[in-house]
Amino acid sequence: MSEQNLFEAPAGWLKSAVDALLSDGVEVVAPVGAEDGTVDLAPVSSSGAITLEYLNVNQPLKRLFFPQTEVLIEFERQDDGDIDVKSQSAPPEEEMVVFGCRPCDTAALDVLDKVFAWDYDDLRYRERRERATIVAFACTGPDPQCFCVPVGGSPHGSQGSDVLVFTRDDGSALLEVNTPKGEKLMERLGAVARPAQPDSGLPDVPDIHTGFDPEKIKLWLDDNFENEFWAGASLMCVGCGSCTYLCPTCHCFDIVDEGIWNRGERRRNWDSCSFGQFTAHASGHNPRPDQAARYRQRVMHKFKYFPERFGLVACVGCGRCLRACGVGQNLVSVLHDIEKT
Amino acid sequence: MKADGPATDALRKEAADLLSRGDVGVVIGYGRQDDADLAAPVFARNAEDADRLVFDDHCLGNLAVYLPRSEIRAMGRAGVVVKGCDLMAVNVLLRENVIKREDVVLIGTHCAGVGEPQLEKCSTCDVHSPEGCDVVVGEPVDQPKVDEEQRYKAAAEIDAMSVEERWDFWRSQFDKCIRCYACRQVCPLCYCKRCIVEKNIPQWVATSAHLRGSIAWNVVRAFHLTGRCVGCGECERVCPVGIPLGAINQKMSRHVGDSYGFHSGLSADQEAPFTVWSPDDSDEGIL
Amino acid sequence: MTNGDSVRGNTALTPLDYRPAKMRIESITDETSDIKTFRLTFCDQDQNEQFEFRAGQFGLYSVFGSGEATFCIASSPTRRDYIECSVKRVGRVTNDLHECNEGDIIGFRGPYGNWFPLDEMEGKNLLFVGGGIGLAPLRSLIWNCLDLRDKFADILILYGARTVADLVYKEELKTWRERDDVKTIYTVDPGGETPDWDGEVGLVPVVLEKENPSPENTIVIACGPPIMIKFALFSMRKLGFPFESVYTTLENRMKCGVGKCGRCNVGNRYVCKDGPVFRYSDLLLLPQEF
Amino acid sequence: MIKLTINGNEAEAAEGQTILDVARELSIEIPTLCHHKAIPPTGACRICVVEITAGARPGLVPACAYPAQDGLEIQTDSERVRESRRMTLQLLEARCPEAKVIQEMAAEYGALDLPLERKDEKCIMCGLCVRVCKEIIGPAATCFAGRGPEREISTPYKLLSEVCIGCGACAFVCPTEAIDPAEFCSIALEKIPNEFNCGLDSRTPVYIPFPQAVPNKPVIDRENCIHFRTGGCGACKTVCPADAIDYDMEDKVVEEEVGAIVVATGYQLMDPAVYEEYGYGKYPDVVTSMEFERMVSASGPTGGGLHRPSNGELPKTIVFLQCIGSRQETDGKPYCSKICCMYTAKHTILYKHKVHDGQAFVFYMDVRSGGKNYEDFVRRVVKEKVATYLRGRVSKVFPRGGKLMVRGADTLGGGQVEIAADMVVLAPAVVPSSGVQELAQKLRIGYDQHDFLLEAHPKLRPVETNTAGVFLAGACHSPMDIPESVAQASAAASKALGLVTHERLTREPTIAVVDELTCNGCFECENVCAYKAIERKEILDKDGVVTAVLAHVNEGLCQGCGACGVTCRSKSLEVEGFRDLQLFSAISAISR
Amino acid sequence: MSEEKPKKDGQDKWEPRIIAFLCNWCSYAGADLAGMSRFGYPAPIRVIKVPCSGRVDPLFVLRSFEQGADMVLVSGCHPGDCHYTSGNYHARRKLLAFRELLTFLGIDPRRFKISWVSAAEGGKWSSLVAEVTEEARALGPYKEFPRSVSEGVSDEG
Ligand SMILES: Cc1cc2nc3c(=O)[nH]c(=O)nc-3n(C[C@H](O)[C@H](O)[C@H](O)COP(=O)(O)OP(=O)(O)OC[C@H]3O[C@@H](n4cnc5c(N)ncnc54)[C@H](O)[C@@H]3O)c2cc1C
Ligand SMILES: Cc1cc2nc3c(=O)[nH]c(=O)nc-3n(C[C@H](O)[C@H](O)[C@H](O)COP(=O)(O)OP(=O)(O)OC[C@H]3O[C@@H](n4cnc5c(N)ncnc54)[C@H](O)[C@@H]3O)c2cc1C
Ligand code: SF4
Ligand code: SF4
Ligand code: SF4
Ligand code: SF4
Ligand code: SF4
Ligand code: SF4
Repeated sequence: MSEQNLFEAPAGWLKSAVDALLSDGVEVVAPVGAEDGTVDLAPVSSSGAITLEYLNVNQPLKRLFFPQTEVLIEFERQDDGDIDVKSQSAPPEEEMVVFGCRPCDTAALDVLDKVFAWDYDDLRYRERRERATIVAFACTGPDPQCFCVPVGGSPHGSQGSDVLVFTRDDGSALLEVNTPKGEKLMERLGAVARPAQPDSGLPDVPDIHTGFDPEKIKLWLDDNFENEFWAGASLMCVGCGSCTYLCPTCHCFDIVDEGIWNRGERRRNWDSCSFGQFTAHASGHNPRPDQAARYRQRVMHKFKYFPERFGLVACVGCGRCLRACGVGQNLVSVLHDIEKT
Repeated sequence: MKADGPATDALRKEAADLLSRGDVGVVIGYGRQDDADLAAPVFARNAEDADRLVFDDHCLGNLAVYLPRSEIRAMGRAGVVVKGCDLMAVNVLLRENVIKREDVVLIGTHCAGVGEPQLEKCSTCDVHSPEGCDVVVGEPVDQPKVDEEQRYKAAAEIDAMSVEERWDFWRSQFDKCIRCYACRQVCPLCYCKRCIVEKNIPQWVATSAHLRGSIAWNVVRAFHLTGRCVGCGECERVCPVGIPLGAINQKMSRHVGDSYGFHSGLSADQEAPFTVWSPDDSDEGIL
Repeated sequence: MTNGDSVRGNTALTPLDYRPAKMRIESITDETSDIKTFRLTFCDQDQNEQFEFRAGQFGLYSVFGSGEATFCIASSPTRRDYIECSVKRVGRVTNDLHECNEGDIIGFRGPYGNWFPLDEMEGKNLLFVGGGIGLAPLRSLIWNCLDLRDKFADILILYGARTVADLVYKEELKTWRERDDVKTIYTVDPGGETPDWDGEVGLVPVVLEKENPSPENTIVIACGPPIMIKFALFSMRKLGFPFESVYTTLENRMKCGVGKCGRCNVGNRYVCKDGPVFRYSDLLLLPQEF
Repeated sequence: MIKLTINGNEAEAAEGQTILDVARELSIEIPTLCHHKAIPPTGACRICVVEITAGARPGLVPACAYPAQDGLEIQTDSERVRESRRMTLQLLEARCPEAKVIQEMAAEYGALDLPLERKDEKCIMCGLCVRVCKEIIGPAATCFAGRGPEREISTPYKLLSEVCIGCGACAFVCPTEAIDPAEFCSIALEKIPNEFNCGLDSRTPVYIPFPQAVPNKPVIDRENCIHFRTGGCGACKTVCPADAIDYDMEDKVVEEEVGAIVVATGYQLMDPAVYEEYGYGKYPDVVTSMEFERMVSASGPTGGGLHRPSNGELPKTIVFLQCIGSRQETDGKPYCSKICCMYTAKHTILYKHKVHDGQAFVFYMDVRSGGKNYEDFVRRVVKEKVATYLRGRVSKVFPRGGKLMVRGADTLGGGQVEIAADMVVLAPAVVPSSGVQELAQKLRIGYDQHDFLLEAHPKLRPVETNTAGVFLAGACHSPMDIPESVAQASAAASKALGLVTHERLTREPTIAVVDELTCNGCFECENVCAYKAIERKEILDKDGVVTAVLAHVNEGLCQGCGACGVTCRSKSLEVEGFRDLQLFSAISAISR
Repeated sequence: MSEEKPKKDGQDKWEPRIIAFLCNWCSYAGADLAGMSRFGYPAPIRVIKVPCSGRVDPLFVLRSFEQGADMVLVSGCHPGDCHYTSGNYHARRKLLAFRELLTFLGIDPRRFKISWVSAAEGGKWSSLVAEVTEEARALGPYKEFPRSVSEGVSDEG
């Protein structure tokens, strides 16, 4: 990587950048507002659709690389009884630039990268990752549900992003380039941003008020697989998939076939460890028979199993699960409770 | 910290009494969590726990959803805090043999409406004071006259569109669905041991979160609640992608209301409209 | 933990795009009323020649349009011209597989997972304890060992099922019995016998204790319904077998087979990658979630 | 024990028995008039006199009042006795020429036609009525009034009685039918029409429903019973020697578990009054075939006598009208009632038996006489000129000069005909018994648009219904005559027996099955099953504790319609042969 | 779209796929009668026999659209005539409510027909089929509805 990793962009830089990329035939994904006030990442065809008014995008970044449903293979039965099997077509050649995700979501890509490349390299995931350049926007105003710091992140964390953007109040921005991909992008955007003075200071990192110690929590988890605590902590959980589906690191999936009489496709769909049928066997036996076991799995997986296996906590503190849970289950309170015991 | 609602003290006392007398093994009520807008459920197992209970306008959830759960049943008789609207769900659970009346103690709350701003359903609520509970706490609330039309407003707005417009509208809505089934899990009436979407012989509903699967899912959910939905609005409230599920429920409630004079949840011994028939049912639209 | 850690599985299939190889059903054998054994060959001759696996590994078999399901490879790695799997009819895929005819084409991904520690077993006495369809993974290993018979000391096969009708691989049971280099004990649960049943009557653990095999220099490989395994292990403890020399397999539900779909884990171990073969002493250290 | 002889027969009597009691036990007939077993005897009318020939002072004594004594020898029919009775009867006959019993007795004893001045009365002044009212019923509504020849039975001051409860006991005990409480009771007393006789006569509130009733025992009609209406009376209880009347008995709902049900609720006739042109209900001489049937029946209200209801005269000309409401698409029943042609032919014959010189006409549309020997029967009626058959419809029946004019078309003879008839008999359409819809719904069996019950298959399963175990017999299925009803009944009975005598049921394999792993026990399916085939099954754990109550399909009842499975949200119920997977496959295959 | 491809047998006219669920006792018999009486009815109708209209799960309608139907018809016995006494009454409630729901969601109600045809109404059946087929032709292929498999590309959510 070259020395120069900080760039300065004037107000309106985003519009110019997006327009430039679009005219180059690059697919641009950026935050777009919906009628109900939520903001989500979506492909845009002009810079006009982009909004900057959001704490974080509603749905996690993961779905760009690990979509909620995707075709794995297609098959068709031939008249002679043979079956024609095709792999999923590769993603488009053209590049994709993603603007606007937050540092917590990009940090989550580390978790996904680990899983999808573990031993067997998930081809489609890798292809999608490779074609994407990620331009994250540093957090300016985290809310009380955000807790990236205790899990090793920061509102200014650059983990997982190719470029990290610090937007100033006047609309101008500092762009921090973190990867060769980011460099390439900056080259391409040449006119939009100029190299910044090394001393053009970054804004202050906003405070995150929530704190806990994942190490301590892991120590407790190590000894407390069997504990009354889980039954109590999970009582209110109704076992939906909101928290897992919105979680940027959750990656469980299901594989199903769909089709008509002679043709069909095999799909990969998001799945959730919260669901009662997730691990159920044909005999009726279920290794995780109740919500307590399932909720325990969620916490254990993030704060014990994953760190043991891959060396990092599988939670980036985005706070989505806290916000999304319809019944008020609060991961942080649960962690605090664990810490206290 | 928000101020406790006026019913809170009475509620705590009743719950503590029930628990200390051993009348119930658990009282399911609302508690407060930091500054959250939502009062999360509290499962009080003893008299001290009862002090965690509150009742105020943050008590959005419908706690009837917990009654069928085996974990709760295992605790013995369950006391449950119900607003008038929640009680309607309890009635359906009773009718459908999911719970037995003697296994629950209904702690009703007079409720002037919840939510900030107040939930839409509360503005058309005609059960501010629950009837048929074992205990009722709080100050009785005036029951304003309810405008029937207002109750079905969300559905009426969509009904006013053309078929094509409706299709566009719903397609864009269902496209958002991530199939998290929060709408199902939070619905007190979606208590199936195995939901139809989990049945794979045959696969009734494609589990994929594509438009086809999500249409099927939302159609199934709405249809399975037709004639049963009590309009508690929980599904719409929890949908993480903001699909206006309430409008669909309203539409179907209105249909069974207009066609069969049926309004779900009014009592535990109504016969569900899809289990009975009349020779006089309309033949309109049949060739 | 297990040998699976030291010797990685056949990773020839990376990178992974979930596309199965096509296999043709060569023959179908009815084992019991709800179990059939399928003999399969790759449609692509090259794959037939290249394909290698080890006893204990599994694959994901698919009926196109119906889905994928996990079965162990029930044939021996020493028989290179086909693979076999035995399938119990329980759900969507297994139903549809049972509906298939000879000549039909199905999909296969694999082999996945770890295998039985053949090296460790060399020179030792082998005790196979099987119940019901649990004989399927054992069968692969049994034939494997029989084909390399001189490498092992005494071999004892103890196999039980609920009733005579529930015994699988009936022809092979006979073949094994007729061999004089293997000892076999077959048993059915009390009440499950027929008039001409000449085997034992009694639950596997009971018969095991009665037989009282010596733990000396012996490796036990046990597969079967969880409840049988549980009691068989009790008996083994009684008989003095160290848990380090007992192996079994787990069958947690899985979708991908390659450690991504997230449902087969037992603690931080993945049945699809760290298993399905587990040393019993290792299993005891894991959360009991299987 | 008292020993005595009656007419030479030795008899034993208990203390307190009268000679009459003993004689009746021996089946020795002694006529009585003023005696009623419920009322202490007085021996007033002296009809029951018998002669004591030995054992006491010889002479005539009233048998009803004279106690049985040891050693008595009695003659009940000696010349002396007959003479005495004759004299008594002569007087009574002269006084009460209207009383039928007296007339008959007088005839028997040769006491008729004596040159005595006759009064126009029925009452023999026995006073039974007065006594029953006072001594048994209680109100004492009646009394003797006047003296000597003026003496009569009346109410005090001859006013309408306020105390009379209208029980009719007086009329009941009166030997000569001389008293009618309706004449003096202040309560308006209505005759209770005898349903069995189509209301052509009346009956008492306690009555045997019809001659062949099974069991042949009386019933009390609570609605009309005085006891149930006023709490008084109790006459029947007092008089019943078997003490069988128990007013505290309640109607009971009897629940029986049965393996089969045969429905044989039959038919009724449509009310012909809806066709004003025939004048039924307006002119008394227009009757239905059923009424006619009762009139000519020996056990009927007229004892078999055929009279014009309007004036009691013999109907010399009678017209039978067929197809009243049958085979009428527009304002009647479109079907043929099937039995009318044959019973009308029978009626014409019966008519001819009663009125030898009478003339019978039959207006018909077609004569439908399919059936063994049926055509011969009708041929005979026509050939032997029992009746004149006119093909055509009657447009109007109207009175003229004491006759009923029947105007109709004779389509074969051509032209209008008009017959001056004394009586007109209508053959109304046969319709199912009322209430059959309710019954069918209860039994979950089908019925057609006319409410006739539906068989499972017209050719192959004619007496079975779609509900297993329910069978049909007789006219509830469709109009049919007795032989056909009996044939069906036999078939139904053997089907039913076939069902209940087997250890195992055979059934169609296409029935619903429940997946107990997923059934929620909501029992929405139970409600929709038209056959009540869904049962509640308790699932027990190994300690016998009920852990769940789940749906279970009664394989014998399920008909495989599939309504339950559609209603079941969790898809825990499927019909074999029409499983969801099968239908999905069909949809998929057919959509290519 | 596959629907618009010329049919294999050389006809190049697009024909709608109409899936009809007929109850065994009335409508199927009626259709049978139509056949026997040589009333004849247009070919695009594809019949699935069910015991009773009450057996038709409303979700079959959706399934049929998913599998490629351009129109779905459910036909049963006239009210009062049900072989199972009340199956058609149940069907009437459920199917009409279902149509109400589909309509509300913008799923074209003209593509979902319900009819009563008795065993005797061979004539009614054939004219009804002619009528709805004509309507289905006029409506054209049901492109809007997401099918289980579309030609080539899959519809990703
Ligand atoms: C390593 C391994 C080896 C196995 N070997 C064999 C074998 O040799 N022979 C054999 O007959 N079976 C074997 N199984 C079990 C087999 O995978 C399941 O029975 C099969 O996947 C069911 O698929 P289905 O589509 O028919 O069932 P589905 O229709 O998908 O499901 C029916 C029921 O089975 C449950 N189920 C789904 N997948 C599994 C699963 N993987 N394990 C347990 N329950 C499941 C579901 O929760 C559901 O309740 C093995 C499983 C594992 C993990
Ligand atoms: C005027 C006339 C003359 C006839 N003459 C002849 C003749 O000569 N020869 C001949 O073969 N046929 C004759 N018939 C026809 C004959 O009456 C019928 O064929 C026969 O009565 C049919 O018998 P059934 O047992 O089916 O019905 P029914 O005789 O009608 O008996 C039905 C019984 O069911 C009872 N019932 C009805 N509803 C219920 C209920 N809900 N619960 C319990 N009980 C109920 C009724 O009270 C009745 O007792 C004549 C008919 C008429 C009208
Ligand atoms: S924690 Fe909340 S969001 Fe997550 S599964 Fe439970 S109820 Fe659903
Ligand atoms: S567990 Fe919750 S806070 Fe952590 S990354 Fe997932 S959604 Fe965000
Ligand atoms: S809650 Fe919303 S997103 Fe989740 S399944 Fe229901 S409708 Fe879809
Ligand atoms: S959607 Fe239907 S099947 Fe699923 S849980 Fe709700 S009611 Fe049950
Ligand atoms: S409707 Fe379904 S879930 Fe309910 S009782 Fe019947 S079978 Fe069980
Ligand atoms: S299929 Fe279901 S509804 Fe129909 S008869 Fe059988 S149990 Fe009853």
